[in-house]
Order: sequence, then C-alpha cells, then structure tokens
Amino acid sequence: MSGVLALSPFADSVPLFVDTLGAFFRPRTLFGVLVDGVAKAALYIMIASGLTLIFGLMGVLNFAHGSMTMVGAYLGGLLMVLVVGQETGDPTRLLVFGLGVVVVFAVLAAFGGLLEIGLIRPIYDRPPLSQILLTFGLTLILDELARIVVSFYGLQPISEWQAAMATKPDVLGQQHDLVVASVSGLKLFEIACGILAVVVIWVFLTRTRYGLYVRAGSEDSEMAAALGVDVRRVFTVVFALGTGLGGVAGILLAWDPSWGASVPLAVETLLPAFVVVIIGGLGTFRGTVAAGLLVGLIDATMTWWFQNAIAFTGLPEMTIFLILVIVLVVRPQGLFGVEEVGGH
Amino acid sequence: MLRTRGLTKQFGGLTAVDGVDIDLAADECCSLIGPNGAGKTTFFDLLTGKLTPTAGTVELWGEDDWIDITHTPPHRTAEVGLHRSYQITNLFNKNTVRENVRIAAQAAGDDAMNCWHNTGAFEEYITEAEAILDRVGLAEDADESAGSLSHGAKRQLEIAVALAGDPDVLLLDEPNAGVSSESVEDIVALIEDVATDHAVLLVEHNMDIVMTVSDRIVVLNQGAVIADDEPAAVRSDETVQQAYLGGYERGDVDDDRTGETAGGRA
Amino acid sequence: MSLLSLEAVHTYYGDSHILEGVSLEVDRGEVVALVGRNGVGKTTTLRTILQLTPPSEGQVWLRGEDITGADTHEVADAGVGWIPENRRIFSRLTVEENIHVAVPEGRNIDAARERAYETFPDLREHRHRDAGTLSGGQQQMLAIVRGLVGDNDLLLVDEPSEGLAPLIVSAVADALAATATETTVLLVEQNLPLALDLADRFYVLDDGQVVDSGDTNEVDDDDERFRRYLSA
Amino acid sequence: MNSPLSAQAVAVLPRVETMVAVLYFGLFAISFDFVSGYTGYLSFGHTMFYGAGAYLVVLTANGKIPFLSASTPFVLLLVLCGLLAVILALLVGVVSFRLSGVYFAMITLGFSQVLYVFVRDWNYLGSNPRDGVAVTGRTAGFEIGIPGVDSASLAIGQLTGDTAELLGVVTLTTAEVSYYMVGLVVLICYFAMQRVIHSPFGRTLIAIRENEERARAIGYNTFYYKLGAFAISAFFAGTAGGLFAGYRRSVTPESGFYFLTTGDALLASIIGGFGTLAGPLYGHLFDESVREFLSKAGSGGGLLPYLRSNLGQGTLETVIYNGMTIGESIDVFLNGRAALYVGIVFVLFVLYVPNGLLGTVRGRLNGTVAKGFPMWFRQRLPDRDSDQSR
Amino acid sequence: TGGDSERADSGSGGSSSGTVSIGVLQPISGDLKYYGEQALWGFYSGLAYKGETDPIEKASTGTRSVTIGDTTYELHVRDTQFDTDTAQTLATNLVQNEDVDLLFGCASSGAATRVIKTVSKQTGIPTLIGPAASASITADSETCAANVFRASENTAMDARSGGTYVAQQTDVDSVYLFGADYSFGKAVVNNYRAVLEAEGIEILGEKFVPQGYSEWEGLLKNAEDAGAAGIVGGFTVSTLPQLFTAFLNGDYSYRVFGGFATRITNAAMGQTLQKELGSLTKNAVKKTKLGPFTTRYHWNQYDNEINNEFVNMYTKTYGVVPDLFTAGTFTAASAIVQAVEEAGSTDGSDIGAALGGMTVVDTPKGPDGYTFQGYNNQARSEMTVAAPVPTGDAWTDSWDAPVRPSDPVARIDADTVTIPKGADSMACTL
Ligand SMILES: Nc1ncnc2c1ncn2[C@@H]1O[C@H](COP(=O)(O)OP(=O)(O)OP(=O)(O)O)[C@@H](O)[C@H]1O
Ligand SMILES: Nc1ncnc2c1ncn2[C@@H]1O[C@H](COP(=O)(O)OP(=O)(O)OP(=O)(O)O)[C@@H](O)[C@H]1O
Ligand SMILES: [Mg+2]
Ligand SMILES: [Mg+2]
Repeated sequence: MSGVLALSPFADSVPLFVDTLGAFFRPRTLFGVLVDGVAKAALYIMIASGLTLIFGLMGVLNFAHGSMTMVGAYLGGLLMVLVVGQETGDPTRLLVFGLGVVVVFAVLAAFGGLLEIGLIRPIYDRPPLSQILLTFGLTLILDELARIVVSFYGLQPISEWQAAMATKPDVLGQQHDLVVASVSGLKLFEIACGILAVVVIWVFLTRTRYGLYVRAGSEDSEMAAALGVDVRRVFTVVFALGTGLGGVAGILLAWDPSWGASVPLAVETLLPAFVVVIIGGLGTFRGTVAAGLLVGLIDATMTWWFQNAIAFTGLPEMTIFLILVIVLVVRPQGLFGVEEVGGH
Repeated sequence: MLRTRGLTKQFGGLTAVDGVDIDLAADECCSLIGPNGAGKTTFFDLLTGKLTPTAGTVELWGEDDWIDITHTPPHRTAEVGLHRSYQITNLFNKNTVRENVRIAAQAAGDDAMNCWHNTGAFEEYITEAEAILDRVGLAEDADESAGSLSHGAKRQLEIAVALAGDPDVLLLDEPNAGVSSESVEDIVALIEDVATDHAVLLVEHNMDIVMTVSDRIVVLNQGAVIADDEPAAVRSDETVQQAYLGGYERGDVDDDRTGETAGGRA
Repeated sequence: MSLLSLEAVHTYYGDSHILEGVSLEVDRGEVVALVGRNGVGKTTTLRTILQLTPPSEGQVWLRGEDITGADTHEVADAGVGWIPENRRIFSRLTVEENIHVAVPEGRNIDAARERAYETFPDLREHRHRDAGTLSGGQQQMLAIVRGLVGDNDLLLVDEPSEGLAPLIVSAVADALAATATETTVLLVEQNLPLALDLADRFYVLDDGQVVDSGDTNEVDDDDERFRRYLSA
Repeated sequence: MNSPLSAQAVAVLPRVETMVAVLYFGLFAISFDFVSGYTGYLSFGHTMFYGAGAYLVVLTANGKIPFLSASTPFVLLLVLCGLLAVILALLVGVVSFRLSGVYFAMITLGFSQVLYVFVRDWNYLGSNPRDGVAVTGRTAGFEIGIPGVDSASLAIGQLTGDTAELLGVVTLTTAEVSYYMVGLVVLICYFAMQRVIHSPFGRTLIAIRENEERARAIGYNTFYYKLGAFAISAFFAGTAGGLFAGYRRSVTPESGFYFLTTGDALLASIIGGFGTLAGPLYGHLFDESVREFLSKAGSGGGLLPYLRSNLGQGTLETVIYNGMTIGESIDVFLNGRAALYVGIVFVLFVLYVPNGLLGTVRGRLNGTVAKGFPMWFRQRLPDRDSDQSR
Repeated sequence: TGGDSERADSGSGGSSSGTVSIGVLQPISGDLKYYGEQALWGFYSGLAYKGETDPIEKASTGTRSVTIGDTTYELHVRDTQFDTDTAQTLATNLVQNEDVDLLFGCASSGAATRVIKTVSKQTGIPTLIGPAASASITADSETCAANVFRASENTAMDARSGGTYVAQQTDVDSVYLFGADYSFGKAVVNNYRAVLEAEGIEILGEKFVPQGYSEWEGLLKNAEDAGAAGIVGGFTVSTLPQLFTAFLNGDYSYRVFGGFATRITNAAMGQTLQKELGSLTKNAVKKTKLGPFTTRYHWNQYDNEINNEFVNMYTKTYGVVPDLFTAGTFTAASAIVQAVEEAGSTDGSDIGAALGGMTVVDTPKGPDGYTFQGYNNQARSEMTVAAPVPTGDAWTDSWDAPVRPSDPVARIDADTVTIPKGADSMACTL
C-alpha cells in the first residue's frame, strides 16, 4: 500500500469493521474469547505473582524474574522429556507435570534464596535503583548461560522446544465441547493452574505473618529488627518463594504453543509481568489478579479482532503496552495501588 | 497578613479541620495549640496548599489587598511568602547543611531557572545561607550532610530551611520537639528574634515556650477553634484546661490515673 | 548481677567517634534516665545496646551474657524493647498491623491490641488507617504502644513525650509508670521534670561520656548538676 | 588501522570504527544519566528519543519527511532531531511526570515500546519496516561543520565520509575523520549538559532527587523542573540518535526503539558512574571494549584471533572435556558471549563499585575527571598529535 | 566526496595480479548458524569442484584461500550472526579495510538488503547475494543494481512454481494465503497470488501475521469457514512449527502448501508429525494433507554428473547431504570462477561485468542450470515439487530429520518460475 492510506496502519480495516462487529457479538465468539481471555489471564497472573511478592513486599523490582521463568520452562521441559516417552499415558504425564512443578519450584526457590543471600542482601540499604540494576545484570548472565547450554545440546535457543511441548497429554491437546463452543483442554488446564496458584499465594499472605514482616522490614529494616523480626531470613524466604513461582509459571508455559520453552521467553514474560504488576498497583496481590484478568481479556479480544478484521500486524504486540499507558494515565497509582507507594 | 475563613478539611468521615477562622497580623507571633490530632498540622497543610480544603478560603495580604491562595499549590504559596517547617523532620539528607539552606534561599530568588551559569556565580544565596545557619546555631556543621546530624540539630535545620528566602509568614510546626529542655531558652530566643521581622504561626506543645513567646494563642480541638485570646486568658480558660492542658505537673505520676485519663480523652 | 551493663563502650559513625567509653548499669525493675544535651550520644547509646550500631570497643552485657555483636533481632528476642526517637512507625502499615508486628510470635494479639487501645484510646478509632496518615502525636503514641505490647524485660525509651500534648504526656507518664512495675526501663527524655519523676536513678551524658550519675530523689530539675551539662 | 601498538594492545583496544560508536552512543548514555541520574526519575523509555532522532535523519534523506528536503544540512538536521525529541519528551513527560518511582519508569517504557512496535509495522517508513530503514535517497555523506561552507565541514561515515590531510603529513581515514567530527559534537553537547548540571537549575534537580516534597514546599514547581530536565536530556538523546544515523546511514526498530537499547545506556551509566554525567561515556567504552574483545575476527578481532595466533594450534586442539578441544570451548564460552561477561562485570560493579568508574575516581581525587575528557580522547589515537576535537 | 575515493580504493585494491579477494558474509553462530554453514559448504564445494580439490572443511571466520588455475581466491569469512547491523558493519569493514573485490553472502534478506543499500550501492562493488531469498532484492528499484547479483533461488520462484503446481496439477480451486509480515512472507504471498489469479484460482483471503505468531486456531478456522480447499503458508522455521502443530491438532478439510525448507524445518515438522501421528508411515504422512511443497534444491531432486559429485564430496566432507541453500551458493562460486576466466581479469568491476547475463556452466541442477537474467541479475533455474515422506534408513545418518522431500513429483521449468520482465511486480529494469 502507498500514498495517504499508508499513513494509517489501520486503513484497510475500516470497511470491514461494521459487519465484524456483528460477528464479534455472536455468543459462541464471545464465549470463545472469554475462555481464551481467562486462560491468558491465568498465565499472566502466574507469571506476575512471583514478581508481585518480591516487588510488592520487598520493593525489589526483580528484572531477573523472566529469566527464572525461562529457566523453569527448560528445567521442567527437560524433566518431562526425560521421563515421558512416546506412549506414556495421560495420567502419568499429568503426574510427571505435578512432579515437575515440585522439582522446579524447589530448585528455583533454592537458587533464588542463594541469589538473595549472596547478591541482593548486601544492597538493600541502597536506593531501589541498584536492586533493579543488579537483577538486570543477572538477566544478561542467566540468558546467555541458558543460550550456551541450550545450543551446546543442539537445541534452537530462539524457537520453542518442541520436544518439551510434545510431552503434553493428549486431553490437553484436544478440543472439548463446553456450553456453546469447543475449548482446548490446555486452556482449561491453565485456568485451573492459575486458580490454584492464586489460592496458594492468598493463603500464604493471609495465614502467615510473612507478608506483614516483609512489608515492615522493607520500609524500615532497623525498626523491624528491633521488634524481633529476623528481617534477613524473611526476605530470603520471600525472594525464594517469588523465584520459585516464576519457575513454576515456566513449566506451564513449556506446554503452551503460544509460549514454549525458549531463551527469549525471559523477555517475553518479563514485560507482561511488569505491566500486570504495575497496573495492578504495586504490592497489592488483589491488584495483580485483577490486572491479570483485565490484560488477559483485552488481549484475547484484540487477538480476535486482529485475526478477523484488523490488518495492522503490530496490534498483538502493542496491545499490552497500550493497556499499561492508558491505565497509568487514568489511574496513576494503578488499579488497587495507594498514592504513596508510587513515590521513591 | 494572613486570614482564613471557614477553613475545613475532611478525610473520609473524619473532619480534621472544622470551619477555622484565623487572622494573623504582620509581625505577630501567634501560637496554635491543641490536643494531638486536633488538626494543627493539617491546618498548616491547608495554608501551604499541600492539602486542598474541603471548604473555606485562605488569603494572604499582598501589597495593598488580600490575595486568595486557597487553591494554590505549595510551591506558589512558598513564592508568595508563606514558609513552613515540618513537624516530622523533612530535609535533603544527602546534601550538606549549607546546600539545604542555599537551595531554599535560591528558590526565593529568580535565578532558579538559570541553567547556564555556575551556582558559584550567585554568592547572595550562599551568604544568606551562612547568615541563617549562624542565626540557628548550626554554623559549624555547615559542611556535614544533613542526614548525619543529631535529632536536635535536624530540628534546628528545619527552621533554618524555613527561614531562607525571608518569608512574610512563617509557620513553625513544633520547632523544638526533641530539643533538650535546657536549650529551650535558645529556641525561645530564636523564635522571638524571628517574630520581630516575620509574622509567625507556631504549633507547640511545650507550654513554657508558648506562654513566653506568643502575643496570642489559638486553641484547636477536634479541628475547631475553642479559644482565641491572650496567653493568660487562654491558660485560665476552663474548656482549654479540659481539652488540652489538664496538664501534667511533677509528682502526678505514682498514683495510678491511667484509666481515668483514658476516660477523659475518649 | 544487673540486667544490663555497658562496659567502656566506644561507638563510631564512620570515623566520627561518638561514644568515648560509656559505662552504665541498669538493674532489674528500676527505671534509669539518661539525660544530656542534643547530640551527645544518648540515642547512639540505645542503638549500641540494640547492636544497631555495634560498639567497636567495650562490651554490652544482658543478664550477664555478652550480646556485643549479636544480631539486633536476637537482642530483641532476648527481651529488649525499643521506643525510638522520631517515631519510626511503619507508615505503609495500618495502625493495627504496626501493633501486630510488635507482638512476638505465639503471644495473644487481641490482648496486646486491647492494651494498646486502653493506653491511648485515640488509636482505636484510627486503627485501620495507614499509620503514615496519623498526626505526629498519634504516631508517637503508636510508637510507644508498639514498645509496650512487646512484653519486654528491658525497654529502651527515646524521648517519648516529644510532640505530645500535656494531657497525653501525663498519659504517657502513667503508661510508663505502669509498665515500670513489671519492666525495667532505660529512659532518654528531654523533658527533665518528667524524666526525673519517672526514674529512680539518672546518668548524665556529655561528649560521649558519662559525666554524672545519681539518685533522682537527691536532685530536682533545675539542679546545678544539670545546668552545667544540659544548657548549651 | 596502522597503530604502533603491540599485538596485545590491539587485541584489547577497540578500533577507531568502534570508538565512533562509543562516542555517539556515549552521548546518548550521558543524556540518559542527565535525567535519570540527577532527578532520580528512571527514564526507561529514553531510547525513544534516540530512535526518533535516528529515524528523522534517515527518513529525511529518503525524502519521506514532508517539507524537509533530502539535502538538508546535517548540522541543521541534528538540531531538528533534538527538537523532535524535545516535542516527544514534552508530550510523554506531561503525562508521565504525574507518576514517580517505578511507575514513571514503567510508563515511559510503555510509551517507547508502543513506538517500537509502531515503527516495526508502519509500512510508510520503508519496504520492510521490521528490517529497519537505510539511507537510499542520497549517496553523499552527512557533513558536520558550518553549513554551506565546504572548506569548514567534513562528511562523516565510513564509506561516505571525507578523508583529511593534516599539515600534509598524516592522512586521516574516513573513520578517523568521523571520529573527530562526531567527537566534536559530542564534546559540545557534553559541556552544555555539564554547565546545566552546575547551574542553579541543575542543583534544583538534585534537590528534587533528594526530597521532592520539600523541594516543592520551599517554592520549586518541581513538575516544570522535571519536565525541563526531561526535555533537555531528550534533546541530546535525539542529537545522539542523529549522529548515529548520520554515521551508520541506517537504523532498525531494535537499535532505535527497543527497551534493551535503554538497557545499554543504563549499563553504561552504572559502570561509568550514575549521576556523574561524563561517566556513562567511559562506561560504554568499557562495555564496547569487552564486547569487541570477545567478538570474532573481522568484527574487531579481539581475543580469539589473539589466542589463535599466540596459543598455537597444538594447544587449541588439546582435548579438555570429552572430545571438546580448547579451541571449541573458546568458541562456546567466549566467542560472541560478551553479554555473559558484560553481565558479570555489571553485577560486580553494582555490588562493589556502586559509584562506577568515574564516581569512584572522583571520590578519590575529588576533582572532576571530566576535565581530562578531551585530553583522554587524544590518547585514544596515540600516533596522531593533531586534535580536531577542540 | 569520500564515496569516490572509496570506490577508487576498492577497485585498485584487488587488481594485484592473480588474486581475487572475496568478502564472505554468513551467519555461523547463534540460532541459525546452520543456514550460514550450508551456504559456506555449498560455496566451498563449488570452488572445490571448479578447482578439482577438496572443499575447505571448517565453516568458521577468518581468511582462507583456494587456488584455481593461476588465480588465487582469497576468502575473508565473517559471521553476521543473522543480524542486519552486524552485516552492515562487517561488509563496510571488508570493503574499507580488506579491500575486497567482491562481496558474497547474507542469509537473511534484511541483512542482504541492508548491505546492498549501505555498501554495494554506495561503493559499486560487485555483490553476489545468497542464500537470502526475498524476491524483492532483485525486484525492487531500491535494491536492484547493475552490480548486485543472485545465483540463489528466491521466494518468487518458490511461490510461482508452487502456484503453478497447485493450479495445474491439483484439484484445488480456492486458497487462503498466510504469510509472515516481512519481506519473506510478503514476497511469497504476493507471487502466489499473482500466479494463482492468473491461473484462475480463487483467492479467498490473505493474512499477514508477525513472525513467530502462534495463535493459529482462530486463523485456520477462518480459512475453513471461508471454504478454502488449500492454504499457503509463507513462513520460515520460526513460524511453521506453530502452524503445523495447530493444523494437525484440529481437523481441517483443506490442504497445506508452501515451500520445502531446510533440515531444521523438516526436523521441526517431523517432530510435530511424530507427536500427532505416533509412528511415521508414508501413508500416515500423506493423510495429513501436508504438501506437496516446492523445493529450490535438495540432494535427491537432481540426477546428473555434477550433482552426484557434489553430493558425494559434500557428504564426505561435512557428514550431511547438501541442503536447500547449497545449490545456489555452489553456483555462486562456480559463476565467480567462470566470470574471472571469461573476463581474464581479477579486477572486481571486470568480474561484475562478466557476470551480467552469464549462463553458469557447472551447477548442481545440471550443465548450464542457472542463467543470470539481464533485466535484474537474478539467476533463473529449474524448481521441483516434492511431498514430505518419512526419511527412511537410507538417509537417517546424513539427513537428521524424521521427514525428507520425496523424489520430485513435478518439475517446473526455469523460464516460468521467475518474475517475468515487465510484470508489474518487477520494478527492476537494468
Ligand atoms: N548516621 C549518622 N552518621 C554520622 N553521624 C551521626 C549519625 N547519627 C548521629 N550522628 C552524630 O552522632 C552524635 C550523637 O548523635 P545522637 O543522635 O546519639 O545524639 P542524641 O544525644 O540522641 O541527640 P538528640 O537529643 O538530639 O537526639 C551527633 O553529633 C550526631 O551528629
Ligand atoms: N492523610 C490523612 N488521612 C486521614 N486522616 C488524616 C490524614 N492526615 C491527618 N489525618 C487525621 O486528621 C487529624 C488531624 O491531624 P493533624 O496532623 O493535623 O493533627 P495535629 O494537630 O498536627 O496533631 P499533633 O499535635 O499530634 O501533630 C488526625 O486525627 C489525623 O489522624
Ligand atoms: Mg502535627
Ligand atoms: Mg536522640
């Protein structure tokens, strides 16, 4: 295309718009988009929740979070590839997945704990920036290491790891008829995982005093210590938990064809995770969940519109950041955030 | 110099400041007292524009008539000559004591937007800063970083920063909180000295100071003015006694009045 | 054996020498006042006891145990409470949460909370607000109760009456007096009458050293012994 | 380049081609430090200004910008790059400075990412916007100097630049000419920002960084100061982008708008010293050196060729771990793996050199090293005593 | 300006008698390393064949030299890391610091385009592009130039041969076109459309998606709803697997056409098939309605002296059979040597001149298999169409992928595969 029209990337979508609108509001379309959206939301929430813990409670913006997810994806993938064979049955595969979740969580939590003790602890008393920077450096290292290892074993670091994806149980691969439309099993599975994760974290935050201690400690660690809180231990635990969650999200993504285990996964997940945490409002887990849903649903809607009407190929990638900008313009402190928290 | 009419601030259900009318004459030193949570700091926040009132007006006397500053933001009210010190110390901790005051002085001048000449080229602000530090007795700490001062010293710096730029009206929020009782004289001296060339509105819980320095005392309770009079008159005022002073004298303790005070306040 | 004792303690901030050999004793059950003009090192002394700024020389003994160089939370767990100067409440936590943090694991939170609200009824009505939005005095009250609910054996109190209305000051005085019946208190207070009134003994600090000490009954607040050291 | 340095040194020091890149990207890093290091507002979308500048130059040269002829003098174009960036900065800033802390960092990031996707997909820019755009409209080099006066201006660019005779003895290659001309611009920009920092305005920025509420309370309209700082730094970021495009004659969405480009500036700032202005340039030099040192033959030479020539085949063929020779392991763990080591260095810096190279040095000898900045440039090319950069 | 002086240099630099120095740009590290490797291997084999020596073994950076007759070919091999900016930098340095007479290479069309725009056009140095396949390189006025040649097959040839096949030899009467939203995909889709429309096939719709796009369910459903009898996917390894996975997951009534890619893609496709079908049998694969696909070249598509020798030397040296890109780069080498001999000069410009309109004698597609078209310097050559079949024992150790191209099911003549002169998509008129 050329000339004036070319100036508008959306140009050729205009005529289609009206009749597409009709199609969009058909029940089965809406339902499909809804399920799709909730599934996406579940993933976003899982990716973001670890980040929220670390960020919201400790005030550390963990740039390495995406890398944790990436490592988790490969680790989990490896485990499943090793155990699962061509003719392994679905139940076993799910079992292995569960096992994978445990292992990945354990390994990454341990790793996170070590990171916290070794690298991040020394710089708590520095301005928050230095923690961002440190973890930013960590991503460089982790991603490059992953790249080395992965390509050393002859895998393509950029394209998704098919073998890992192939360990997915068939039920998840197939379509299942639900109410008015048929839905892929994977989506339902993801939704289930998402709900589970939310519940677990919710319990942790409300049933234990950790949340309280960390928030206190991150605001004034001297004072917290003077009140008998072992700030160091608490921080380590929470950081470990956060990274562990990041990893668990990864293993789930390894099954999802839209993501899959690959090195770029680190960045691909980091940005959405940030966006979700930010627009949710720093530190409020409630906010993160809400934001996850919001982003997921809008994303799904946009996907549908892209596939059926809009020619502008940038749309899918642009959506999430548009949401970020718009939300922050409308509600500078995020959906559930409180004014002060934004300050530095 | 400064006057408020029906100034009111509500936080959700709670009315922190409740229809306050106050007039402050030039070179007058007026004290604002009242129980904790009476609304004194909030009142200051309203005057300086840090908070916007739910109702009412704030006006400042310009050259020849009143200018309404009700909805002007803090930086504007500061420019028109309304400076404050903070109850909860609030300084540029990493900067030196001198820079703390210099930057404040510079704010009052009109070179702040100058982004081409070196700050050294503007001695007036540096000299002003030095002078003020002398006045509050921090001259020898001028090169310390503000964060490393002792609590008391920080309180003095608070005043110094507020003084910079020679405001018309000075709002002091518990300037001597945490200053050792024996150096109270100095504070009193300082305030009286300041009061000679500024209109001062002072929030203070130390009655000795209040009684000595104030020309007039306004008592707030639950956001509303319950007394506004000469020091002597206020001290003898019954309601004030009830709401605020009911004061602690030496020897009170030992007999257990805990429950009672609780009742009295609730 | 005294509950707390400092032995020729030297403390630095960076390379500025603050405490130059402070020694003092606090026995179980007594209330000891630590007075001195601004910047002499009162707060630093308390911080040193809590090992927030550990001494570079000398020892801090608690119940005869050397706690020098221990972790602060260990000192706290050993039953040392702190009411800091300048409030230092957790402004992003609600009043209630502030209190919760102070209650040791396993203690009854509700009881602690009740006790807090009895001491300062003001706090009750604000209990669900972010502590950062409290008035200065209310924050001070919160800081105080946070120290009280810890059920400590030794309470380090730094300028509790700061920013409090006279009425509340007396409430504070009562609260401290009440606590003093089961807790040992080391009190830093600028309000000399109050300090002497509450305390059994006093130490005067000047230029990082203990220059005078004695029994509060021997003196009254404009005593020559104080004038010398306290007035600037 | 015919440098008298020993093989070792050649392996370590970047070539002059790289130095040009160090200069213009250094300028970008400096501009990033100007706003982020001095106001404390992390401008995480800063690359959008760099990209805007770069795209403006290329698109103008390709005649894609209305009202701007392809032959617009480059110096003028640089100013326009700056102004374009300023406009962008004002638009973004007005919205973003209602936020602070991480929120600010994120919303600026958001803006730049939106622009990133946009330039990737907007077909008006070029036949394949994803592959970026290159100068096709003109073969002439972009000239730095006094517009119109041919004797007083030299063209930059490796293939399009001028060569220069100096005192009839040394001839400067196009790359070296570019190096000095770009250096000249960078230097001017640097001193400009230097002045701003030491002015009352600059001090106010620092006050804002320390305690914004109090700064407001003593009478500063911090919003305008922040916006001002943002605009100023954007101006220089845009200029940097212009230089970049002028020298490279091409730009991609990645090099122009992707958030990791800001990441590189951040890297440079930290290694060089946050809030030291000159620091980021040293930081980026360091960064580039490491990368080039670990890159392959032809993209700078560096370690591998050096090892190849000095270790000798025998050593390289030695097997260390099942069937993996030293040579191969070098290939696997060093070659093109710069990111890994840069990352490590970066982390070490954050941990142990929080003030960065320059910050620490200044701390030590407590005088601004920046004074030595031009001096140091000359040392970069020891065999040339000429110094056009002043 | 400096430009002129550069041109002077680069010309004079090479003319030292008997040596042709060639700057070679290929990605030999990173994810698509294999692209660069096979390109180099093909090129080396071409030189080896002409010089009757053994091919250079290592595909690594550095300087190599091959002597053919009394001419020495000095290769300066550089690693583009499949990155446009790197390619530009390297090309620039090669021209400026190594004074090369010719440039050869670039596997990514983006990189190729960039090098042409910023270096070849700037300095006029003769440049052989390959294996970068975007048709636009030799069809757009921006990149087409007298000194820019391409022996390798391009996406237009994929599409036109594919289109011709679909139209003439299948019962498919309506198709839905998908393509990646950049040079590669666009070229494929546009050319398919051109041919198919010309052949009277109905185009039901076309959709461009970002590279690596993975949410295919919706899109494939759209094609189904539109009632397509076939779809065409113009994608590379970064998108194809997702497409195949989605396609095999759902049950769609239409067939999938496209191009047969390198071993990597075959491996990915094979894995997906294996997962979906369990065991790979000829019939099972047939049933999936995948293919047949067009191929630019695969070792088993041609049967002639040159190809046989090529396959042998290649397999012997590199342990794998020649892949998609090798024929083109083999021919590039062969063409350069031929040009030097015809021109009787090692001067870059003379070689360039000789290449114009030349018919390359020694090529894997048989004698005189490739001819540079006068109007756009794109070499035209025969294309084949083959179906995916299980690799089978014969090839397992030299073709490491579950599926491979079958023997050709159709051959498309060279004259019909390239964009004809004067076609409106041919903006190049030299
Ligand atoms: N963080 C610090 N860094 C450097 N010096 C400090 C620091 N904190 C306090 N000081 C210095 O140590 C000395 C003692 O401080 P400290 O706070 O103990 O005094 P204080 O007796 O509590 O005074 P006040 O009655 O004002 O609270 C003061 O001179 C102060 O300047
Ligand atoms: N941001 C806020 N949100 C809600 N309530 C607030 C906020 N700020 C102050 N308040 C309430 O308003 C009332 C007045 O507060 P203010 O700080 O003005 O009291 P004050 O007179 O300064 O008391 P003190 O002498 O203790 O400083 C208090 O009850 C306080 O809790
Ligand atoms: Mg107050
Ligand atoms: Mg103190």
